[in-house]
Amino acid sequence: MYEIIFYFFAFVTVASAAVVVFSRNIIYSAFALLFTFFGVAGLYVLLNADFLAITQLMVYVGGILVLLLFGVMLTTNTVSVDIKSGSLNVFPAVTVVAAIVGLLTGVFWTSEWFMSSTMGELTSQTTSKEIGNALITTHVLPFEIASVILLVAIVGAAMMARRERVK
Amino acid sequence: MELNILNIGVLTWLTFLPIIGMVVVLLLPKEQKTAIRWTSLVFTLLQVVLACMVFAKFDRSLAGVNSAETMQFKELFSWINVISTGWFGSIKIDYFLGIDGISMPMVFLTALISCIAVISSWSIEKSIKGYFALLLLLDTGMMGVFVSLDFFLFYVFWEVMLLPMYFLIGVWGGPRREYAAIKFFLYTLLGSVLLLLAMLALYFSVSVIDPATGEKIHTFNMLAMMNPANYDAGSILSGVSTTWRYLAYIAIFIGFAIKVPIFPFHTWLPDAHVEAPTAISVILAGVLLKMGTYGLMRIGFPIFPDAAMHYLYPLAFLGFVNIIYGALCAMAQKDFKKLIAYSSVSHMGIVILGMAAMNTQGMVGGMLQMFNHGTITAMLFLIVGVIYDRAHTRGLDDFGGLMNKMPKYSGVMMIAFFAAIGLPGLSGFISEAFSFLGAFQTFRWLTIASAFGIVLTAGYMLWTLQRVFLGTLPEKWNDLTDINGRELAMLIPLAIITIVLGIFPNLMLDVMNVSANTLVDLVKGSAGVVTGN
Amino acid sequence: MIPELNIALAILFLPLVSFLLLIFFGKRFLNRSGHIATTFLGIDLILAFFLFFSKLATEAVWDITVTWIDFHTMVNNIPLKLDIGIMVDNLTTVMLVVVTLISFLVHVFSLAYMKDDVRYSRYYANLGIFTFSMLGIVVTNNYLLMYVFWELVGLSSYLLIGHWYEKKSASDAAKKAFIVNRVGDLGFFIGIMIVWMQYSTLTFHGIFTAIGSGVLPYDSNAWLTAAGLLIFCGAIGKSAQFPLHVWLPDAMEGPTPVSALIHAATMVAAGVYLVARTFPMLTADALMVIAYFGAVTSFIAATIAIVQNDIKKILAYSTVSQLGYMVMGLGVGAFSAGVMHLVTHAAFKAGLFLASGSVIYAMHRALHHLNDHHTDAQDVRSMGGLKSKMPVTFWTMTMFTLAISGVPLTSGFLSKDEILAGTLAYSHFTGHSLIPIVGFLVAGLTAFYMFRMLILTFMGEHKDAHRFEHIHESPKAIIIPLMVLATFSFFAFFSLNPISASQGWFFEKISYPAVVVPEKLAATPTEEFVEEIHHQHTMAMALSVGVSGLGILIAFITYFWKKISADAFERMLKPLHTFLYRKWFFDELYDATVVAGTVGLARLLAWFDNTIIDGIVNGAAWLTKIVSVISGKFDTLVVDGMVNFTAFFTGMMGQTVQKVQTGKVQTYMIFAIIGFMVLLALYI
Amino acid sequence: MTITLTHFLLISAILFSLGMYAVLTRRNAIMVLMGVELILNSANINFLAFSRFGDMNIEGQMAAIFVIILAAAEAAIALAIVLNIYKRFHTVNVDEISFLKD
Repeated sequence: MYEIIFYFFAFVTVASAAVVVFSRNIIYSAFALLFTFFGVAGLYVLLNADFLAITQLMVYVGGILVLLLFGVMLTTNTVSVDIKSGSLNVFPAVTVVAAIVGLLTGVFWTSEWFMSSTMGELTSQTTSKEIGNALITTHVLPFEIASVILLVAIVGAAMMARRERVK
Repeated sequence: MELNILNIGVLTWLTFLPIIGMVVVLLLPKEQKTAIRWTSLVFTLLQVVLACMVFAKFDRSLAGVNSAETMQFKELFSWINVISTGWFGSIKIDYFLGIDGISMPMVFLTALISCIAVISSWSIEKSIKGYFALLLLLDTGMMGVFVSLDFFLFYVFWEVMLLPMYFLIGVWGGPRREYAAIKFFLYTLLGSVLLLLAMLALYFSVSVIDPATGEKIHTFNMLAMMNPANYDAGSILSGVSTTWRYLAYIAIFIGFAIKVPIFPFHTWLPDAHVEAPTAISVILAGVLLKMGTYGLMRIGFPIFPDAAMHYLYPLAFLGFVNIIYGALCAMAQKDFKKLIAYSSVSHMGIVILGMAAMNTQGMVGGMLQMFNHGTITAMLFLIVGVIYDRAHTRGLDDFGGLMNKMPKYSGVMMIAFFAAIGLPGLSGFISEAFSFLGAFQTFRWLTIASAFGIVLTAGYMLWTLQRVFLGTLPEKWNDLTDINGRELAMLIPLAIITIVLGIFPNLMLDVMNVSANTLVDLVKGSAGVVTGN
Repeated sequence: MIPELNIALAILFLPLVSFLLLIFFGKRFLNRSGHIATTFLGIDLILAFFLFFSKLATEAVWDITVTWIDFHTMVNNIPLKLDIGIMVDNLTTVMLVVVTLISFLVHVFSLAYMKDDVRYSRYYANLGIFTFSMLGIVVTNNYLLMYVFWELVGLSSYLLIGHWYEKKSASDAAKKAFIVNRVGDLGFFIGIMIVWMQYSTLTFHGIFTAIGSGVLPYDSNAWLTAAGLLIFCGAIGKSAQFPLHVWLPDAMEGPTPVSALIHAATMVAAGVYLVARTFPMLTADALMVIAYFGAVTSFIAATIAIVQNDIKKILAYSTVSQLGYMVMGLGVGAFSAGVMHLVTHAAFKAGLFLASGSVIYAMHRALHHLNDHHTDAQDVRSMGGLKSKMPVTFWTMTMFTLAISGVPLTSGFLSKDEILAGTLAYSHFTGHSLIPIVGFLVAGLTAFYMFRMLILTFMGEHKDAHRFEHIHESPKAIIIPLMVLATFSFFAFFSLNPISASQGWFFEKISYPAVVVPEKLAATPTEEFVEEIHHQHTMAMALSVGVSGLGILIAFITYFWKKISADAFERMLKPLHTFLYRKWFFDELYDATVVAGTVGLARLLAWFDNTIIDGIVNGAAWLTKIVSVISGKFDTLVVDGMVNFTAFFTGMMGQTVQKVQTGKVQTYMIFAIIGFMVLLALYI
Repeated sequence: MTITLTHFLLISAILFSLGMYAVLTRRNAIMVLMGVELILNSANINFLAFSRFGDMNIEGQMAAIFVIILAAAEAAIALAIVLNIYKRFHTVNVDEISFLKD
């Protein structure tokens, strides 16, 4: 059962990601990205990370994807410019990516990974509590910094994106 | 003898007063020409007043020379103190000021000449702020050279003096000023380098026990260098009459000889004088040349008595060459200023000869001649300056008959000229006579030969006097005006000094006497035998 | 301090006060300057006479010495210090009277003579400083002050000779006088150096005492002689002895009263005074040299004087000749006679100059009246017959001429006789017979040329009748001094015996000084010598009267009666005449050798300095510059070349690699990744 | 065949490669951004996989949280930049914006 679910999500993820990458239409890509995020979220669940899966959905799907779509809308002249976007550097990119794939695959296959005792145990208990504890104890500083970064990003993005009134 | 003002020693005041003046001048806006002039004048006048105070309080019975106890108005502070730098040992440089009979007249002369130079610079119009600032800086440098007893400090002041001089000649000079300034600069720099080498050699050879820590340290203290006991065994300059000592002496000698200037290092002088503005010529002749001979007396003789005695005859011979050669060259000049410049060469030769005599009369004569030459030649240059200001030419053959046109001017001129000739009753005679009297005892034939210089001097001086002042006035100078109040103010004090010292040389001799005797005894005593013929 | 010394000091300093007053306030006094100065000198003269009489009444020598400069050290266990002081002995008082008297008379004379001068008060000021320095020479008791005043005399004579400095000839003459004197002074100074070195004192007393005790410079007789002779060099310069006599005739460019004062009576006498003062330390050799110098001088000058036409030049050469006489007298040992001749000569030669001044003054006025600017007022050939117009001048002049010619009953006769007797005695003892021969020859020559001058000036017919009408006797201020001096030219003032001075007061008071040189070096012992002079006296007198008479006779025959044509002689002996007229070519000789040599050497050295020495300096600079240029080239080509090559290489590489730079982010990323992977591959 | 760590890692590798390919080849800047998101996701998968199969339960998840936070911030900023680029060059094609070359 576990395997089936895994392969399902894996397939969704990889297939939609491929669509994202290879689709000529940018709108298609954006929608395919939605499925990729879903697939990834599923994989998260399989990895005992329920909280993160939810977060993934909320942030990526609810936030980033919407942003991307806005971007597409705002930067694409709907009348003349085709929404399709071309590719370049295909050959070197293919080479490089193939090399990366080869490298990573080789590494992952051949490595003898350290395995913990609880390996593969799928637990049903939620991690929200643990994460909450960790965020306000051990990781309180990165947490605060992250919040500041977000604030700065919000303000910065707003600043940059706004239309200058007088030039 | 101590004299403090606001808890700061008087010598420091003397030395750095012009620097304060310089700062004030620099703070003034450059349009305020009158204020700049007056500021400079006030500060140099203050310096003269201080010098007079020092002169009055100076204890005539203390010798100084090589004993720190009898140096007067001493100021000794640690200046640069670097503890233990590897193989170098600690570097300890003192701020050590003090004067004795050798430097006292020079201090007074420096203050006086600086003040007079400021007065004579009144008519300078070209970037006057920079001019006076440099002049005051120069003043500090000169004063510092005469009061410092630490070789390093001496050297610092020596170099401090060099740069303003370069600019003063190079910027405010005559048509060939760049050439003259560079020549002056390079020449003096060459001397400085030799001086530096000798200084370092001395530094590494001499060590004293530091009273604070009790360890043996190297020192730049001149007085320590004069004591043979302080030389480290096996160091480069230890021992007596070694080749290295002779070499070091020669290096020091050349360094100072360039300044004097001694033949054949004298050719920068005529150029520098001709191109320099009047005030700078006055300082150059009045004070700077003295540094050479002063340096020999302060450093060359007492630190290297053996070498000094060994090279006594060559020294006297150079003095002889200076006297005769300078006088003959002066005779052939057509430029008034150049003539005076060569006459300086001749007169400084008398100082050299007197010093080389290495006896009381000669040494005193040489020292007095330094002072007198300072005042007399300053007058001569001022006289040239006065006429140059009016006529814009210095050609001796362009003039004539000024005696009638400018009677007051001519009166002062007569005093200066006859003082330069060595007329009794004026100061030049006393010093020349003593120099010769002393030198005769050591070098008989050389002195007789040198004495022909006094005939030659009379020859070219009177010839000049005749060409410029006697005869009939050329038409074109009909509108020359006689000397004005300001010019009188700078000439009269010098004339008075010339006359007073001619009649009461004791005023100055008393100051020098004991030191001169000590110096002579020191040199002769350390070196043993008297050479000569 | 002896009160009389205060008087001596007063005498010394009064003229200085006069000088200072006039030099600073001369403008304010205007025409009164002369009277002020004359008053000062009058007081001076009275004081001098007072001192003279009080001194002659006593045997003591008034002397005071103070330390001027103390060196605070010892040399040979003697404190080294310079003493100065004043001393009044008989010689001094006599000289004081001579100097102040002549100076006073010259002051008076100048009141008229210099009345319209442009620098009237300056003139009197200069007379003041001159008198001061001359008196200084006379009263000091040491060589140092002597040298000081010696030089001051040189200065004041420079000022006085160059009084009319607008004239080139005047300023030339002044310069020449000073420089020639300096040459002599140089010797004097070297002499002083020798003495100082050995004795560490410069007072006469100290030196003579030391020599008397047997201490000689460098322990050598020769050096003692040399010291004496070197000091004598000063006298050669000041007293215009051969070979430094050339300045004196030129010095006639000064105003005539100045010539009377300094070039006849006082300044030139200073040299003789110096010899007299130094006399005790002169060795026999030195004295012999001195005697020969005097003889040669007197002969040369006398021969030149014969052919001169300028009245002042004649007098100038006669002065030189007479000074030679005095020096010769001292040299042979006739001490009193030499000094006496100095005094008598001072009176009559000053008189001669003043009288000639009177003549020139009259001529000037006449010429001025006629607007004649071409005739030389001093040329005897344009004078003549002035006797009737200027009787006082004539008769006083005659008196002086008689005195200088050595005619009996005059003062000159007394002193000249004694000198000649001295020369005879000297040749008797030493065999130097040339000296008396020259002495008598010069006596004859003197009589001849002096009468030649007198006759040409005052007798015969005046050359220009028109001018003659305008010639008048000079004013009182001029003729009174003449009369006073004429009075002093009588024998009675010096000795009551008109044919021998040796019993007079002068010889008694100014006697042969005690010689201090070691016996084997000294001249003939005094007693023997004085004895011999007595022996020779009659002979000398007869001969001298004879040669003088002969000289006068020839002068009259030639110029008064015109029995012999002077012109014919002149033509016959043309080369000789030219030789004498051009003063033995001394000036030309000096110009060609000493002056041209010095100036040429000066030019050569200046050239040497400018070209060689400075050339070396500039050459060194040039060489440095060349080296710097070469190293600069090296720098640009090699050192900088390497740098540039590196840059070029980099640039080239850049050009090559630039193609990779597409400006496209993704391309860069590809490269970055490739690079990363290569690194990875390398390290794993 | 049980699902092991390697499976997850392979998924993440594929995802990474695809993201990289998008970043390298796509002309549209937004597509590039999408590629970046893919890469970040692949990284997150790795974190979580190691977190589960390794013995570091919560730590991996913490890292993943921060990655997500940063991704959000990054997306916001990047989009703002893209908008500005568009305003300036009137295109969002990265190959046409080759200022770096000059």
